[in-house]
This record gives sequence, C-alpha cells and structure tokens, in this order.
Amino acid sequence: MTLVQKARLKSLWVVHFDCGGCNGCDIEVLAALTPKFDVERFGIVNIGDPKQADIMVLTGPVNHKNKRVLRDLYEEVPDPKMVIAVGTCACTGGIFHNCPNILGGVNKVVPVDVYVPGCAARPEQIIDGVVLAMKKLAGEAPEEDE
Amino acid sequence: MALATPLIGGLLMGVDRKLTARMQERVGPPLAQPFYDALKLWGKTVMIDSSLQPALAFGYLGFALVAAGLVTFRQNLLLVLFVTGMADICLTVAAFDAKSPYSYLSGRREFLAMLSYEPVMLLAYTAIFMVTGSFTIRGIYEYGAPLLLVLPAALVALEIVLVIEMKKSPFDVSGHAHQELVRGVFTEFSGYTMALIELGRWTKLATTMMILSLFWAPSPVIGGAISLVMFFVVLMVDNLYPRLTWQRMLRTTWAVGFALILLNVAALAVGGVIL
Amino acid sequence: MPRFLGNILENLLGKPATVRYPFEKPEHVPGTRGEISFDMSKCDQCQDCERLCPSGAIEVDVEGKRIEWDPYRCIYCHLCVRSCMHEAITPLDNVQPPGYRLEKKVFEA
Amino acid sequence: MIPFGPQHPVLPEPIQLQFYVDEEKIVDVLPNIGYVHRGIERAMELNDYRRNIYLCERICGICNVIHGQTYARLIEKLTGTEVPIRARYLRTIWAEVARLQSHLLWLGLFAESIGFESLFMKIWRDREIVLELTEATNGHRIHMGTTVIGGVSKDLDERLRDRYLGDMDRLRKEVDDWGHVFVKDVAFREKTVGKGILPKKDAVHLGAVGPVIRGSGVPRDMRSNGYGVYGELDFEPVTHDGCDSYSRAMVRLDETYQSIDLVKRAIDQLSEGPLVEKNEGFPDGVAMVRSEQPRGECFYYGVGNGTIHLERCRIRTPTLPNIPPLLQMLIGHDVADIPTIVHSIDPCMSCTERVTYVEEAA
Repeated sequence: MTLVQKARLKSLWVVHFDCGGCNGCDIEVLAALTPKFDVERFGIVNIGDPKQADIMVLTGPVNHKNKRVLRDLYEEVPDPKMVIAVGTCACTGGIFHNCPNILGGVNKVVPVDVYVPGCAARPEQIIDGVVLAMKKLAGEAPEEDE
Repeated sequence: MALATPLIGGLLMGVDRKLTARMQERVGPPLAQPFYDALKLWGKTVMIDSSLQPALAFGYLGFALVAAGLVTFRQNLLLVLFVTGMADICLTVAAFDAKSPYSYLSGRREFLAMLSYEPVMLLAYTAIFMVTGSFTIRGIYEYGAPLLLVLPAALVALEIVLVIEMKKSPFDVSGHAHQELVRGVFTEFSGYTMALIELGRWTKLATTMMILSLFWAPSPVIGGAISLVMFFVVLMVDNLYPRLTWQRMLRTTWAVGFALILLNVAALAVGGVIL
Repeated sequence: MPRFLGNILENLLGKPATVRYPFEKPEHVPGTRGEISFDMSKCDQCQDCERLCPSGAIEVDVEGKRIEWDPYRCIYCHLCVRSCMHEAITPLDNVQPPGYRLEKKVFEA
Repeated sequence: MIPFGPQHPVLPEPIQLQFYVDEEKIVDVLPNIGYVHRGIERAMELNDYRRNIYLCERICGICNVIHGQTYARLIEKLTGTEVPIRARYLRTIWAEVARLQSHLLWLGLFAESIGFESLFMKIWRDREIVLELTEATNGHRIHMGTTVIGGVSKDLDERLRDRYLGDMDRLRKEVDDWGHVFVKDVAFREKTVGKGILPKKDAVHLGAVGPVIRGSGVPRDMRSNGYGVYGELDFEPVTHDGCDSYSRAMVRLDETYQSIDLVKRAIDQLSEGPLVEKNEGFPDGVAMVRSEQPRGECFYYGVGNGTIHLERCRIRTPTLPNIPPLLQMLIGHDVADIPTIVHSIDPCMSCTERVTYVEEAA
C-alpha cells in the first residue's frame, strides 16, 4: 500500500446531498459531526464541495426532478470515490416505495458502494457505513459475485 | 530550513484543528491530519477548469516558499511582504479565473482581505524601520533589545493580521465561509492543485509566525513562544466570534490596526526612543 | 463582549463529550427499535404483518411457510411487532449493520 | 447570478434559490422548489389509512411527532373516535419534546449560519439530551412513532417520568448557559438586528406562519386554539416586535423555555387512564385539523368515503407559506446575509412537497 493510499483512508471528505428524504437522516449525518459522535476523529470533514470530496453521502429517495442534479454531482466528484446510501429511502425507497414521483433507491441513478439501513439511520450506523467504505477503498471488500 | 517551513505550518494546522475541536468539546482529528489531507489530495483525480489554474497553484506555493526563504535568510521585510502579496495574487487570480460564482465572489473578498491587512503590515514594518533603522531582519537582530518592549501595540495590530491570514472568524470572509461560499477561494481547486494550495497556506502561516517571533529577536525560543501564544489567541477568538462582513473587516483592520501602530510610534517619539 | 469565553476554556480543560464509537460500544437503550426476528414455530402465516407493513418490507409465502424480510426496506416502526397476534415477531437488541449490497433475510419453518 | 443549492453546505435540503446580485447586493431572487416532491398526497390515497400515519411521520423527520399526531387527529375526527385524556396529555408532552428538539436544532444551525461553530457544537451537544430522551421513550432518536389512531402506543412510567423531569431541568440549565449569547452578543446582534425585515402588515398579507409571523408581532399560534390539552396548560403565544432575524431567533429561544415549562406542567397534571381508544369503522365525511409545528401552522384536510382508503388528503405544511415572505426579506441585503436570513424562517424543505418550474423572464 502506498503512502497516498494510506493517507486516503485517514482523510475522507464528505459531500452530502439530500435527494428528497424526510430530513431525519440528514440531521443524523450532521449529528455525526457534533461532539457526541465527532467523526472528525477519523479525518472526516463535511466539505460541501463536490470537487474535493471522496465520499458522497446520499439520503432520501430520488425523484424525477433531482435525479439530474444527483447525476451531475456524481460526475463532479473526482475518483477514487465512494457512494454511501444512508437510510432506508436511499437504499430502496422504503416507505415512499409507492409514491408516484419516486424512482426508488439512489442506486437507480448512481452506483452505490455501501448501503446503510435504518429510518432514520443512527449516527453509529453511519460511522459503521463509513468504516465499510474505508475497507472497500483499501481493497478489503469481498468481491462482487455476479 | 526554508523547505521545512511547510512542515512546521502543517503541524501548526494540525494543532489548530485539534485545539479547535477540544474547544468545542470534541476529540478532534490526529495531529498529522493536514498531512493526510494533502497526501490524499495529491492522489486524487484532478479536474481543471482552466489551463492557468495549475500554474497559478504552483505560483502560489512558489512565492510562499520564496517568502519563507527570505525570512530564514534574514532578508528585507518589505521584500517578504511583496512576495507574499504575489502569492496571494496568484490565488486571487486563480479564483477569478474559474467560472463559478462562489469562486468569483470569494476571489473578490480575498482581494479585499489583502487590501485590509497588507497596509497594516506595511505600517508595522515602517514602525520597525523607525525603531531599528533598517527594513532587514538582520537589522532587527542587530538592534539588540527585544522589539516587543518598544512596539507592543504593533504586535496587537499584527494579531488582527494573523486572524485574516489564517482565515479565522470573525474575518474569515473568503476562505472558510462555507455557509456563504462553500469553500471560498478554494472551491474550484481539486486534486494536486488543492494540495499545492494547502502546502502554500502552511508555508505562509509558518512565515507569518516567524515574522511574529522577530518581536523577541535576540532569543528565537522566547520569540517562538510569543508567536505560539498569538496563534492560540487567534484560535480562542475564532471560537468566540461569529463571522462578520468584509466591510466590517476593512473598517476594523484599518481603524484599529493603523491607530495602534500610529499611537505606538507617537508614544515612542514622545518618549524620545526614535528620532 | 466574548460571552462564550468561560465555556470554551471549560471545554478545553475538561473531557470531550465524544463517545468513542466504534472502539467503545455505547450503552444499550432498552426498547431500541432495531432488527426484528420471526419465530416460525409460532407463526401461522396469517399475513397480518405483510398487510400492515407501511413500507412493504415483509413478504409471506404461505405455501412454503417462509417469510422474507428486507432490512433495507424496513422503516423500523415495529408495527408488525405490536400487531402480531401470536407474538411471533420479536425485536432484537441490535440495529441492522450496513452492508455492501441489498440482501433480504429469510426465515423458514 | 448565484445559484444557492440544491446542494449547499449550510442548507442540507435541496432547494434552489437563484440570487441575482449586483456586486454583493441582492437585486432579485427566484426560488426553485420541488427537489423533494414525492407525491405523498397521492400515496396516501393508495394506502390503507392506518398505514398512512407512518408515511405522515416521514413527511418531515424533524416535526415527525406533530405530523403523526395531526394525521391521527384527522382520522379520529373522520371516524368519530374520542381520545382518552391521558393519551392527549402524553401526545402534548411528546409534541413539546419534538418542538424542543427542533428549536435546539434550529438555534444550532442558526449559530452555524452566522459562522459561530463553537456555539453550534455546544447546542447540538445539548440537543442530544432531548434525543436520548426520545430514544428512551420509544427506541429511536428521531422518529418517535408513539402516536396511533385513537391514542398513543407507549406509556410514561414512573421511571421515565422522573427522567423527563430531571432532563428538563438539566436542559434548562444548559439553555441558560448559552441563551444569553443569542440575546446580548454584540457580533451576533450585528449579524441579525435589522436583517431580513418583514413588517407586520406584510407578514399578515403574505401569509407567514409560525415564528416568522410571531417575530413580526402577530400572536398567531394554533396552540392557543387549545387542541390537545393546550387549553388546560395556560398557553400564551410568544411574540417579539422586531420584525427582523433577531426577533425570530428570540421567539424560538423563548419558545424553548416555554416548551420546557409546558412539558413539566403537563407531566405534573398527568392523570391515570386508558391509553388508546379502539377506533371502529372507516373514515367518512370531510374534516380538517390544524396544529402548530415548530415551524408554524400545519393543516390537514381529509375526505373519507367509508372505505379503507381516503378519498383525498391535502396537507399544507408550514415552510411553503414562509417562502414568499423570505423572498421579500432577502432583497436589498448582502450575500453575507443570505445564510442568516434564509435560516431565520427555519426552512424545512422536506415539508415543501410542491413543484415549481421557474423560468427566467426574457
């Protein structure tokens, strides 16, 4: 493992985008930054600028209006990048599965690396999800068998 | 020595983040966090808006390194000021060059920030010249007595400069104002260009700290301690104040900074230390 | 005036409020709405849970005596736990951990 | 032109505000909402009416308790179910806890929007007290999910009751600890006083709701209608006359204290009794209910036709009526004031289940 790869695992900058969920997960993502959980311990910063981000944290189901925004945002994040779908609606659509303007989970629009379940996902689960993403970045994730 | 300045600056940035986190009742990142960030940014794919951007990023780091070198070799302070100014101009032009409105606005604000702190620095250097009779750092060393005893108010004025230099509230109008401008002047940099900018910032921070330590020139240890205390005060102020507008920044720096230095000089003139 | 100074100094000198998760497990809160588990010996495939589930996360296969529960679709409201007449659904202590792909949990008789 | 959103660090929710600026002065602003349009009203017609309560709670994660309660009240009106008195008290307690959570969240975000990060961290740490309380009540930090049609699904036992009272006292002390920064801090006042003026006449005319209208001196609060048990708790709406961001912040700060008092008073008056009244039959007829969310008035209108599905359900959430006043507030201010003014209405975009299409005038 090169030095850059090692550094990458210790400095994950997050860009967070709400695709139209209920805000529950969004405030939990924010709560993960605050003193009780403080993800900055792992070098995780909510950077807000897609051009410098490593991890996309997506919450909420995708609708027809913001799928274009989401795709643009995904394109803007430089490689190597990880996409974490936080919350039930971001994974599959969850309770909004039969709403007419909903496409379903964010995996309908962008490839997702880690799925974090929960409605709303708890900060502990979000931290676990980031740890999984770190493992995948380090190449320790199990191979996809398709 | 000049090449070690980015390392010192990076470490200071790490201390900054750790202390800020502790002031906010958090654990905070490890001390080496800025180095991890810079290394990671170096390995990322880069997205370049305009071909000028990488050149300007290199320019920013280059000028910052030259300024650091000038300080280590005890050269002219005015020269240091102008070279740092060149570095800032590189950053501002790069921000203007990008097509993002955030970048443009913060480039404008960065320019105003330069406009507000550079005259204060210039005035402070002039005061130093009036005391020591020389603009060079060597002259300060040869002056003998610690400058802090003769120019205490000028040091306070430079504290305001340090706040702007480190892009800390209340005057972080261009760099850290993520509520208004996402990432400010850094919005459009990515990958290695951002890493270069980070390195440049560390260098500049270390340079400013070295200049501050000149206020106790005979002993670098006491001088270093003074600059570290000033660094700590900046962190405290950062956590005590919300961000103010650039109009307020310009007014405060000019009014308070100029007044402090001029008062100091006037007091010296009355006391018969100079002239 | 900097009215926040005392607070900041207190924080600086005191202990951080951070829970060191994942190195330290947080204290378990009784009644956490986490994962659910189906006791197939009690279940009589009445499909009440499937009908009531607000997000359609439970699928009951009456013929095969088989229940599929999708943890990535469940909203953890525990309506099924409350409404199961045979008390065949028990809430577990843990919350569902994240995963790399969407998987369903299968409970068979 | 500056596009503010849909992805922007200060506002985690997707809304786009297109600012037309001259130097740094805002000349015009166009809102572009609908990034969260999910079609909940349609889905509510498709679902079983008993399931909808969970859908309603997920219209907005911050005001989920009150959304759920308002929907439950709508269905209770349509089916003629009488809620037991203990359940009404418990609902009020939990609604006020939810309001506390939301107001602390807002105060923190407001502090962050003016660039005061240490205060933000401090407030969000204190907010964890409320979240832990919510978790102890029904096992989840955000979605309490205690409301069922006809009552509540959880009881407040002796142990939890003591914890509520103890935590309310603790929270009061913590709020005292930082509340004065909002009231008196010079730099804070400089960023908020006189920013985002909404005169009383305009507030009424443009249909502002909640703390926005109360910050303009109009005592309009649905809780004074006395739904739930507010009639028995001597409720008085909080108003401030400043008409600016500062008085809107003050309204919320005072309401935080008020909510702590209301919770304590409601727990004192809590009487024994059944928790839930079984509702029989299907919703029939037309009904409307109004309640006060942390962000303002929430309005539910429902039509039932005697089947398991609702014929129509119309929801009016508080953020949407606050957008036109926001646009008026913003014009003439600096770019530096955008975060404060936008935050002063407490935008909760996930409530704003509407779509607009914005076209630039030629």
